[in-house]
Amino acid sequence: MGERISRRDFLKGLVGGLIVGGVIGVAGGYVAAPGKEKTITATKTVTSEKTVTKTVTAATSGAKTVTETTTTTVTAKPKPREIPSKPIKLGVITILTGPGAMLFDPGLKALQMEVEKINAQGGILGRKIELVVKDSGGKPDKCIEHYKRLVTEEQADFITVGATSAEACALAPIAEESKVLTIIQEGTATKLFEEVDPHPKYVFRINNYDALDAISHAIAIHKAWPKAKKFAVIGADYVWGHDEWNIITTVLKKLVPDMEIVAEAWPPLFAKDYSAHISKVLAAKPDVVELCLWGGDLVTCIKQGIGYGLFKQCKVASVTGGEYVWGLGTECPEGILCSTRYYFLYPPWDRWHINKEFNEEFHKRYPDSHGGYPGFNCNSAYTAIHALKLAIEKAYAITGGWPTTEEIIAAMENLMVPTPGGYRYFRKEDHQMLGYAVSGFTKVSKEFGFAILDPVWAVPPEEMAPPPGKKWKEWVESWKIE
Amino acid sequence: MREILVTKGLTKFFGDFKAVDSVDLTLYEGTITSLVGPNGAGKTTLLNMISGVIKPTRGKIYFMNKDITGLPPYKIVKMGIARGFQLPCVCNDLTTLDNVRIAILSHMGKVRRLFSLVDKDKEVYERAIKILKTFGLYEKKDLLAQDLSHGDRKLLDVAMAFALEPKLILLDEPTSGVSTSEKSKIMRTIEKVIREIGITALIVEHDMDIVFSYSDRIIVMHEGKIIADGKPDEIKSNKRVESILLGVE
Amino acid sequence: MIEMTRFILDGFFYASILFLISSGLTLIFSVAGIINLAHGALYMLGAYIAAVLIKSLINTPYAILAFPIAALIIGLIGIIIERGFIKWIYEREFVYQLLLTFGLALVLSDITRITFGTEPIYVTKLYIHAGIIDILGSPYPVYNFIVMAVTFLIGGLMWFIMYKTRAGKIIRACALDREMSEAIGINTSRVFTLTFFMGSALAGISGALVVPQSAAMLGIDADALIESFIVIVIGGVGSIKGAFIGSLLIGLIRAFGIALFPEIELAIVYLVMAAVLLIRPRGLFGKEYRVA
Amino acid sequence: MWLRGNMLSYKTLLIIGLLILFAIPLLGSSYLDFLFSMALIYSIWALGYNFLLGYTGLLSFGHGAYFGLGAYTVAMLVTKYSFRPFLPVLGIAVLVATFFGAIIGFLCARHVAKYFALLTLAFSQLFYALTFKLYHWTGGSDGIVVKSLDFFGVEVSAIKNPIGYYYLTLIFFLVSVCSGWRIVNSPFGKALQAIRDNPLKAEAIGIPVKRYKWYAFIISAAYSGLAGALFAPLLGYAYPDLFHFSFSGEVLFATLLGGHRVFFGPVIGAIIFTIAKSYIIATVKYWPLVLGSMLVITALFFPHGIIGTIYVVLKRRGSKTP
Repeated sequence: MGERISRRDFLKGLVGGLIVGGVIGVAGGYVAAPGKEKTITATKTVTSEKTVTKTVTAATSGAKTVTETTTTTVTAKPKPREIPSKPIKLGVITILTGPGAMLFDPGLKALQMEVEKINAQGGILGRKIELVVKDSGGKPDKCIEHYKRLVTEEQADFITVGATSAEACALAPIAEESKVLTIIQEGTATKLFEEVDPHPKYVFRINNYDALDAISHAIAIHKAWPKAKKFAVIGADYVWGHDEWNIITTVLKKLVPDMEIVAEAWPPLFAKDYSAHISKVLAAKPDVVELCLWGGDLVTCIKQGIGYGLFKQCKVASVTGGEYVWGLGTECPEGILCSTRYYFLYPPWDRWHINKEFNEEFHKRYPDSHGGYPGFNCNSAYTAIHALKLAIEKAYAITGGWPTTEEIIAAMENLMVPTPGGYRYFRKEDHQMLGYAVSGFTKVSKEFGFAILDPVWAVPPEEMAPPPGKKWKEWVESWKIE
Repeated sequence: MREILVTKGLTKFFGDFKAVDSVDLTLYEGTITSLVGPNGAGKTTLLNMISGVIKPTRGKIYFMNKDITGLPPYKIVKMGIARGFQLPCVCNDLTTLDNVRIAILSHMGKVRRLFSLVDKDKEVYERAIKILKTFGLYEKKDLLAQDLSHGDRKLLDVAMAFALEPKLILLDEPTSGVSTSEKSKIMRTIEKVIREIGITALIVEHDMDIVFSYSDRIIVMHEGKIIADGKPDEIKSNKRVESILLGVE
Repeated sequence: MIEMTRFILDGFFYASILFLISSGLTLIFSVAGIINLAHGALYMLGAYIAAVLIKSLINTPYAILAFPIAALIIGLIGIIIERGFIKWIYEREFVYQLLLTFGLALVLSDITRITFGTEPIYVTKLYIHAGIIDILGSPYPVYNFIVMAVTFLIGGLMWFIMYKTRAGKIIRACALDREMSEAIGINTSRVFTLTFFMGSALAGISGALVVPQSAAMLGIDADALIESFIVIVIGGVGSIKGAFIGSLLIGLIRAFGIALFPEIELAIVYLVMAAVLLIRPRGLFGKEYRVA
Repeated sequence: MWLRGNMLSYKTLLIIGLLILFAIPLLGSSYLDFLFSMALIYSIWALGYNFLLGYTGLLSFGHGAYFGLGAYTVAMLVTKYSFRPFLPVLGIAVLVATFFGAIIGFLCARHVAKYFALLTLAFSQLFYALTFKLYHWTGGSDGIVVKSLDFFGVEVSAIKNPIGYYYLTLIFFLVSVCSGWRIVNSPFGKALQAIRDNPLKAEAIGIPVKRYKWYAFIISAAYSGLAGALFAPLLGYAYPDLFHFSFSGEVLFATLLGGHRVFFGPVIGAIIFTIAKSYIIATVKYWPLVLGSMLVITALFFPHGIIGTIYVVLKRRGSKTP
């Protein structure tokens, strides 16, 4: 009996709650936000810029106008803001669990290494850097959760992200909204700056994105085997694999009008057996077989390729190759054309001391990390932290005080950064960093105990990067080749 | 008397074991018939076939001149055959009240209702209370079925069958596993109810004294066949039956 | 012609891997009635252990010992799992068994990550040194044959144990009817432990056998689990024979699928599964069970 | 029954809970808004899931499928076909989820316990593979962005306006809880419980067991779809992992954590789970280890779940003092 009464009341309560909810929902949701904005603009005059931009991140709509007012007041203010004493909090979201971890673990190591070095030299403008590392496990929901937590709860000043394409694309809009300088190292979906976030303000990306990899690789293939006509692919059966192959073939068609695709095999991601695929590809007797695979998949495929005489029967190229073939040790077949975003031996150590020092220190610290030498994610980690340092110092030189996020961004656009992989710069229009892509033929090296790229040559950005605002396809189509 | 249930050559094989062997059985309206026989005589199997729990290998079942052979149990129930089980078969995590109520709701065809609260349904509640009172379970109506005594669980099982207001009710040893003192009590309750509503009943029972006390007619099964069928005193005087029943008891 | 033979060979090869992975799962299910979600993790752990052992023994003839050792270790872990955790919840609703093994899977795979690092471990040497022979004028790795042979050996051994030995009879008795076999004085709890040992050892050995021709890396656990699920759903849950036929079916269909319509490889196993389920809801060799 | 004597506290608890939920945004942290929106969505999902697990006794290990379908339908409609009105989009999403739930439910409902679990798992993985495969259309592993929706002329975007979206979620949450409460206490709900406890008896009192299992499956698929449909705009993203069985495992855990035999078990369990998970992942290095151990501990020592245990305790006390 009594129970029934309580139930009725419970329902009443909920129905009541419903109505209230509706009211508050609309009111709280769509009316409160502007109210917040007012309070902030009020407090602005008294509080320092930093806190303002921070509170703004908590605010929702209307925040934009606020930051604008703040920046204007900054330029108006004659006396520069003094440098805060507390350390810089750099949020790091990366992947440390699951199959993706092998890519990002070395990157994190490199980042910690560089941060320690910078801190040892007194940090950035005397401010030490403090890393707050979060593991997203490659899942967009966790990634976003971490990001929001870093921005609001843990008050991170800047955030750098090593992520999957999905995470990067999911994150970008939120990053723009929360107005925190976000440097995406990895997360190289072509669509990030082509569709998802075409006019980035707070988001920067370091690594060459997929289209760049593919275009540079295609050019390399053509340079390596100008006479090759019949092409085949073994590619991981997901967006990345298909996209890369699509771009490569588009470019090759441009360069070799009478090229033909003789076979395609699409093993799923993380497949353990490629024998059937290799058999199929071999059956088509191609000149060049492209392996659109990465990590363990690539190694496994090459290994099984040896068993199937793949490398005796045709030329083989791999769009990512570079550092993964290390996994094969001295068993690696020679003469595979591998491309990569950064190669630890390029620019040559004797001609580029940054690369030399970076490699030697990394090797000293982490001899048993992936091959013992830094990969492209290590380079991007180095680049991220040093680009930030340079930008802050540059902005400081101009304003004479601790710069706001907007000022740092301004300084970062078109910023030229000396990285282990040579000079790289952020393109102003789309915040994409551009640098050399490296290609070369595998050659087993007793000294390193695995196959290195030798000879190795670089494809300059001008050759592989579509001009800002232009989609890669239009650009490639527009090539004039006589 | 009109015949309510007729089976023709009803047979069930389990593998090559004949559980029930071409049984021709006819039940008449308003009578209480007892089905007796040693273990493995095929009594329960027969009940299972009539109530549709298992499908006969051969033979036909007619209920009020309609062929119900091989219909799924819930359809047979809708036609008016309810049954109680040998081991008390109730919904353990529901209260006694709810157990009866769900049976009533199902009988009234209300189970499809998605958003009406059971507790708000006065009519069902009254009916349930009435049934619970007749079976002396009213005091225990808010206990979970799993907390009831064995005897009460058997009663609840039977009560749920009655809640379906069947024309024919099949009871499988309603007093098994119950102390002798309770036995007669339970049986008396059941008989009382049956007589009141005047429905037909087929009851499987071991305890002959009880059987003789209430039955209008007794059917004796042995090794899947009906070996005797008649009024209690006829059966009493039947030597063969005696030997068989004694042989096992 | 050459292609044909190769595709068939590839099919058999993949089938044998599938069988190795799925047989352990289905064995445990058929006897102890547990869906062991940690099976994939055990497989991965086995791969890692084998990889490390082979790497360290690669230049000695003892490298071959890596396989039985890995199997043994994983088998022991299986015993620990059964004795330590699952034993307590046989009687409980099976949702808890699922939750438990799910948790154990998470724990095991994370332990793997913590102990062996995020870096994949490759043992290319063994695969290459096993040699390459010539079939109809095109090279083929000997290692694949080794794997197939071992699979047949193991399959045969399982058949022998199950149908020719006393232990097998007892195990099958338990699989058929737990109460009954307890009634006739079989120590079922020991049988279950034995089963878990065998099932886990199978997971271990399959992981170990896969390593030389692929790699020990994080994430292979989930895939292995799913694949074996599909195999046993097709073959009929809890039937070793079913697992065998199921893997063969998938292996071959996949091989030809890759050859003929590469685009649907990813989906092909699921399509096979759907087809089988529509025709035979209980899988090819699934046992009868009461629905209500 | 057990409520006697605790009735008052029961009522107050409910009201306090409601007040807390309404007050969350006043804390002014967009992280908390996000987290609790997520929690409420999980809560809706667990609620729907429990129609199967708790009330029908069917364990699905593939409920990510319907969640994902809801999410992807929204993503597709909004981004691919730029169809933005909030309620219609939501409606369609739920319909799609329900539709597939009906098909798969029909195929699975004739199976019991473990076979049922295996099949649902396999089917959800099928969806996973398909989303991966049809990347031209679904965006594959790169997932698909969800642009902002339109609620009677007002822009609905969890990214631009977390607070507004939180209250929107809250409303749907309350609606789900109300309807859910009614369903489990309706004749239909009782019938499901009868099936759970004793299918044989249920059939014997005239309930078509298989069909009702199917109905239950469809209903829970619908709720899951709603949850998914709310999830996509919250994240501004939909991605294939939603279909993966490990994601389905999360709702199972959330449900059991709260206790699947109690109506409010899954509801509160999901909220606790979401917050705990977020905290653990953010602060613990070996979070899969910790999460896994949590599962193991729950399975071994808390068969009733948190809320369930509390209820049991209350019940004992209640029965001591009638």
